[in-house]
Amino acid sequence: MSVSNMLENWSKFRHMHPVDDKPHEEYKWAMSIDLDACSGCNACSVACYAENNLPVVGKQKFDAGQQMHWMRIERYWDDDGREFPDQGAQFLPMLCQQCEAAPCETVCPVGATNHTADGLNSQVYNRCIGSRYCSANCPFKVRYFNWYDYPTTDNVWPAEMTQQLNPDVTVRGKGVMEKCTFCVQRLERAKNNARTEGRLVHDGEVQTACQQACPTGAITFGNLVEPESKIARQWAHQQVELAARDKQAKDEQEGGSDLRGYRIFEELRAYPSVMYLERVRESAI
Amino acid sequence: MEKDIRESIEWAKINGDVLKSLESPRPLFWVILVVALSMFGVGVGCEVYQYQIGMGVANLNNPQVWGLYIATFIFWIGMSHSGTLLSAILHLMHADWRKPIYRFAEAMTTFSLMTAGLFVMVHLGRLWQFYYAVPYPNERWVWPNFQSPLLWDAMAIFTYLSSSVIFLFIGMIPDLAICRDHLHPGWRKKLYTVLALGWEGTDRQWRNFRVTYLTVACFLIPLAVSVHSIVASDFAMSQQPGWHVTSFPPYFVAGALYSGCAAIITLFVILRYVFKFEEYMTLPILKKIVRLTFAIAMVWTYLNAVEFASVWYSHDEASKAVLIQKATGIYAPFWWMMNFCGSVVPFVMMIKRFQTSIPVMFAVSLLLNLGMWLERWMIVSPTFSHGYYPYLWDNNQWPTLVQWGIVFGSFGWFTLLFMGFCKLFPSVSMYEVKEMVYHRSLANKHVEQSLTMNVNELEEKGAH
Amino acid sequence: MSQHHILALFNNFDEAEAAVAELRASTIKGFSFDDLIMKSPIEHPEVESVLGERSANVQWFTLFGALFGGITAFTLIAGSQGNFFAQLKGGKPIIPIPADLVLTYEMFILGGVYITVLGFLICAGLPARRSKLYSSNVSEDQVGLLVKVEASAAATIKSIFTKHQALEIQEEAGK
Amino acid sequence: MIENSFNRRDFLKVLGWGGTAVALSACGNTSIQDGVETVVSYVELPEYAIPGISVYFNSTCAQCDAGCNITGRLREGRVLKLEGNASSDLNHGKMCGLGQAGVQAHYNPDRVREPLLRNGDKGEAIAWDKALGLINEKLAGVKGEEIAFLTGGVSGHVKVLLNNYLEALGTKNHYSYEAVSPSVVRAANKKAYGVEMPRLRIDKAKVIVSFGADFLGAWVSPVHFAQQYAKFRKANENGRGVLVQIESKMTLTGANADRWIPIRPGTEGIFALGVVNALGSAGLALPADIAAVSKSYDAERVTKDTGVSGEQVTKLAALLKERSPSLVIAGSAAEGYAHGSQNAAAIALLNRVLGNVGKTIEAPASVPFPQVTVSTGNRSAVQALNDSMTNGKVKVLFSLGANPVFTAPSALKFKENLSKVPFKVVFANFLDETALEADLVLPLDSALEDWGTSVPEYMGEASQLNITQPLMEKLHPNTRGMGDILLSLLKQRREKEYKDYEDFYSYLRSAIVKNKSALGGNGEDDDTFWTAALSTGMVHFTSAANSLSAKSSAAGLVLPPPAEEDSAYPLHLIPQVTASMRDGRNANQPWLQESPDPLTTIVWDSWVELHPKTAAKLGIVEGDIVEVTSRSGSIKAQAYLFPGIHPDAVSVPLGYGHVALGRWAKGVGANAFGILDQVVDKETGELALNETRVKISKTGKRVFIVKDEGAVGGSQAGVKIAVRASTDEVELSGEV
Repeated sequence: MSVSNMLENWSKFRHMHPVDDKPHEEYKWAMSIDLDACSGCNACSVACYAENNLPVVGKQKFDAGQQMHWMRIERYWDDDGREFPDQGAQFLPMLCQQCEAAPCETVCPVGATNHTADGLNSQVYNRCIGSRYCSANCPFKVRYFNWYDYPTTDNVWPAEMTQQLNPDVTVRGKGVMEKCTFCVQRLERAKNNARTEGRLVHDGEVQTACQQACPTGAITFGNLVEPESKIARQWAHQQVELAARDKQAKDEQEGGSDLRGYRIFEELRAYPSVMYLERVRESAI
Repeated sequence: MEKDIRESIEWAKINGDVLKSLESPRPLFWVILVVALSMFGVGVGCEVYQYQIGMGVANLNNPQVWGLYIATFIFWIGMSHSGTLLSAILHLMHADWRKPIYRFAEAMTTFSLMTAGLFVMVHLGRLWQFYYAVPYPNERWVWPNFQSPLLWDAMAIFTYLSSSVIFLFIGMIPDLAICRDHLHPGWRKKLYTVLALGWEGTDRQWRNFRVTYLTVACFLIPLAVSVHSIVASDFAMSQQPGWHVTSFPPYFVAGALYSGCAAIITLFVILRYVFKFEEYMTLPILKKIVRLTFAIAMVWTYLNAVEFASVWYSHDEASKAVLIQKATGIYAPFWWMMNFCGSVVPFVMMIKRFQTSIPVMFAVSLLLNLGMWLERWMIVSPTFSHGYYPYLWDNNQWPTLVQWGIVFGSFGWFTLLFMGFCKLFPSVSMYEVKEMVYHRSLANKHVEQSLTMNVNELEEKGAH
Repeated sequence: MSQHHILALFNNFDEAEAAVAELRASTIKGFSFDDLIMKSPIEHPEVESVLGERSANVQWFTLFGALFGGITAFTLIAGSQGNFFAQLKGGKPIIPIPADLVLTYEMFILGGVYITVLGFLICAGLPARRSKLYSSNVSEDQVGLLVKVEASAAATIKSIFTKHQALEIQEEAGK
Repeated sequence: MIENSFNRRDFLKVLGWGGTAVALSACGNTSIQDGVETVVSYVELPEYAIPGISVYFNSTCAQCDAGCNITGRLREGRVLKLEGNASSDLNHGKMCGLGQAGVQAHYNPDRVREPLLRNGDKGEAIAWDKALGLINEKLAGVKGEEIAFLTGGVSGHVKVLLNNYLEALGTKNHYSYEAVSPSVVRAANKKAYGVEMPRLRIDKAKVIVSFGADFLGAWVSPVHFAQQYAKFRKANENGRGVLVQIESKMTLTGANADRWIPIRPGTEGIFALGVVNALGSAGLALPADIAAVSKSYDAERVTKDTGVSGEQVTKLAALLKERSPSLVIAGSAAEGYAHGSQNAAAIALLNRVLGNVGKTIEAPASVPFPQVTVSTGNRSAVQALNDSMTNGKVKVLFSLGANPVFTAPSALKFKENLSKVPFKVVFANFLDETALEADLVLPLDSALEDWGTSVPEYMGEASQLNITQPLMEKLHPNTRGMGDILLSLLKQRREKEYKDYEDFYSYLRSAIVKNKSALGGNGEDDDTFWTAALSTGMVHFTSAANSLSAKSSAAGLVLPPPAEEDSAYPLHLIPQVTASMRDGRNANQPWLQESPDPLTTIVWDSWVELHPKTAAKLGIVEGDIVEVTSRSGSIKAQAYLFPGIHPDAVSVPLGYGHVALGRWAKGVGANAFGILDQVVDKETGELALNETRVKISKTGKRVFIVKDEGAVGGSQAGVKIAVRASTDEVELSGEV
């Protein structure tokens, strides 16, 4: 603890709280999901199970609402009371939104969930004591708690199944909170490689598991700081800004924008890092 | 009008009556003790099972991450506020009728805080890492998150619990000296000798005692308010619809005082019956607590209505949906019962005849407590089942026997502590009853004198 | 000069106060009024009108304790946050003042209560060994007056006590 | 019940190590003290097992017949994850959930590990030599035509060896059986375009009209189609494509359609002709033969027969006329009827009328070696086999990659007939229902341990031969690859011919290297070519393009009127092929069981989809256990009210209801194959999957359906979560 530490590092740490005049420095990971391309096939969800050592909880625990899908595909119907959903269903892949002002972070009593320098909402499993306040405070309910000790639960990873577990990712024991990490193990590897070569991670060098699997390429992921990255261009084109909250309000006005980009619960001012693009349906038929 | 206390009670009788409560217990004591122990045992068993298998056995799930544990935690925290009300607030307001009944209320404060503290632990997914939440210097320089209302909670409870224990102890020192002086030799006498700290009742001791007692009382009042405000902040500072309401802190404090008063009535009746304290825990005092309880009940009812109204007028659809769901969803029976118990039942206390009716007030107090427990449950569970995210709405899970067992066990634990206290320490403050008797008789003397003077004056006037 | 300790027990405050008043008024050689200690079963502030102002300094401990608690808390919290030992939360300043004030407030009270009680123990001289001259009646219903006098004055004092209907007089020759 | 014993040591461990210990204890081979695992010294590193470094090998996905190219990620010599092979023409580095679950087929604890010989009710482990010797013994004295070989779709060099073996045995009885393959569509395509599987240019079409083809979910090559679909949806030079799906039960593709049209079951052909007629009325020139067939299908008749409003037909015709090229796809909804071939033919007419043939329907790349092309499975094979078995004409039966005991309709009494075969050999990874009936079960290597080649039925841009290579050491020492087994069996017969090949790998290598000039390796030396082939996981055939022939005539096309009401069995059963369960062979992979069905979000069970209107009529609410009874049998399952289904239809997913296949499959749901009526398509003889009529009755029991969606059932409750806009409201051009 020292005053010099404060003085030297203050400005550096300020960047973890980006405001307009102090944006992220090197990386700000962000995602966009094109709902018009998403077909709801669940490939991303299975990829997440494979990449992140998610336990298969079985029917009984699924029934109890204790499933552990970091990426869940939600299916919605229109509420317009038609006899048939003749414009199809709407699918929405829901994952941790990696909010810039994450409601979960401030409430954790032990600081197990924090903001990282590249804009991730990190979860430190070893630090977690399982108060579940973060989940209580998450508007999206995308945090998943280890209600049981899955590594020792029957038929979760029996016998040889343990060999499939990804050694880059911890297998969580009971009583800790977990959630989508944007495949932080992949990000770290890419960053390390880039650092070794004295450069920054370039666009498309790192993919999240869900993005990699997605057959329709509905998921775009990348570094928002780099203006030429696909994700940055998408965000810019859709006029969705990380630390702003007025996009939806503007869209709703008469003559507002006819762009598809939006973020869920923008009005709660959590500033999610995941942008969705509205699903489109042909008006001619 | 009947008097709060008979002024002519001999001081020695006070000592004798109260010290009698410390004598060897009757068989009934052991029966209740065994019952309480087995209740506690059930709770411990459930907790061991949950510790071993995981929180999942409590049937909590993704939106319903908190359950009866947190609800009961708030309930016990609320219970604790009565002691402070009686001993600190009424002390400052010179309401001396509190004197015969504040000691057990303060003990109740301490023990319900200890019970509440257990729930913090029971609730944790990784109980064995509980100390991570404690701000202790460690070699990695990792500190807890000082912004978390949960940490404030821990700190507030610690402060409140330790201050309450100190307050209880300080206030008991003169009584401990009495116990030391008047009990038969034995291990207890040795205990009291140590605990009495060599109290002799000298003027220097009394003088400092008075200042200290007053000062600590002054600290305890804002502390008690802050404790339940902070518990309310756990909810009000979060982003759940229905919780994010600024009226939560006063609402919680009122609820706390309310349930605390109800619990005092319950224990008042029990102690009066068990220890035959009819001379001290008199019906006029009961009447006063009942009136106080009624007043608080109305404050609570008002704040309850304020909560609904502020949700209603906020035009926040999500919060409104929570409210409607509370009144119409699957929690509706409990919600309506809570409103009935909390806002309708207290009107029984308006009826003069019932204000001093022990059985009626006992029943009412139990109903009020039930209502207040339901209130806490209705704050926690229905909100989770109707958050911002409709995809997870109504994903309800009925609490399992493990949850109920631990809640049940907490009552056993509280009973154990309270029974132990009543047998070890005087549950009526002897020295303060003496003070009360003394001051009342003094006052009476004054009144008599002035009355006599008045009569004389009248006679004189009449003579003219 | 040898000192005598005398304890007289009275039935009620009126008698004790009368004795005190007389002792105060009298000028007995070898007796200082400051050596008079009153022992009573209840707190009786009215007795101070005859005992005279005697100081109680607990409030200074309180002041110190409360300030110490509050300042320590804020320094510790803000220090650890400022040095990034407490992890950063997105959307919040490094040292969030309103949040930190809550714990400062709690520590303010905690410090206040603890140090006040410490002050009480120091000021009241507790814990202490019981003095030899003590009657368990004091904790029941009698008021005791304990004086320390030189042997020469003992008789005079005793006579005053007797005059005011002392129920019992204990005496001990001390150092 | 406390699930694991709680002793003092564990207690201390938990206290002392906390999460770390818990985390470590699950990381695989660390439980050395149990004596179960072996310690591997890293002084002598196994090949490619570099601690901490991931290595990647390319291979081919074996989870379905699409044959996607995959890349396996390995660490310390074990496969962790399957990813798409980025250099593939088929899946371009993408992967579906089913494919990714391939690792769970590999690591599955329920795999067969030893050759098992039937001994009463039990299987007895025997040595491979003995097992292969026994086959030889049993084949002695059996006539060639009394030997049958049942397979799923096989291709590549295993097919070559298999054919050689069959030839050596002197039999032609190769039954290639797939329970849910698009076989009627294949036949119809062959008739309409001259090829069974033309290349569908979804990406080039401006409008797609799909008659129940679930090309995004489970149809033919979904990962490939999904990528084309993504291009089709982008507002590129073609504009954003419009998808219209016509089917009786909403499939995943239907859920993604711009317009989903519920149609009375079986009337898809009528609707197609109605659209043709409407196109004619809209001014499109129709060939005379087509005009003759379609002229009576005016809007009124179409509405009456199909239940779709005439306005809808007109609108669709207008759209098709306006936006060209379009693409019309006939899928399972078209083919699953007794008149399935006619339906498919009528739908194919649309493509001809709209001029799509050659534009969005292209000739597939050809394969110059017919001996390696896929022997596409069909449903009539199992009927033929069953007939032979019934007549006692089969003395020895081999089975590979098919599970007819589970998938054949109960009317065939397949299991009963199977018992008439004196000696049954099943090559299997798992003890499925068919394997349980076998006399000899030979354990196969998993697809991640085996060598092999395959030719996908549906080619992407180029014609390719996929290579399957072991991604890791064998998990169980006593399993063998199918190629090796066939080679051993062939050596029993034709020792001289095969003695040079020590194992299947050497056979494969020499077979491929020998033909390197036709595989794009002209002029390269053998080793370079082979190494390159292995590292990319595929080789491309250099071959002439195929061509389409669109000369079919509409003459003679007769569509039956809509099915009549059947008061005893009022509802049409539409068995659905879900993307993860398919025909049920992968039901033992927990990731698939736990992935919610995209449309119902139900997990770990089967369900009965009912339109809310139908359900209301029957007094059924969600979660009621209902009995679905057909003329052939009945099953019980939970009812799920689903708006995306025609009120005349009920739908039950296939693939559930195993009575074997390991811990994750056994007892989960009900087997809908069992209640299918034995009705066949008149032209092809294929089982008509959608032709079963059923009735629904309540059993009085009710359960909470285990599903992912919340109690509000996919309503957004007025909150903006998944937002939908219509094309005239959004600006799509210029999107990144």
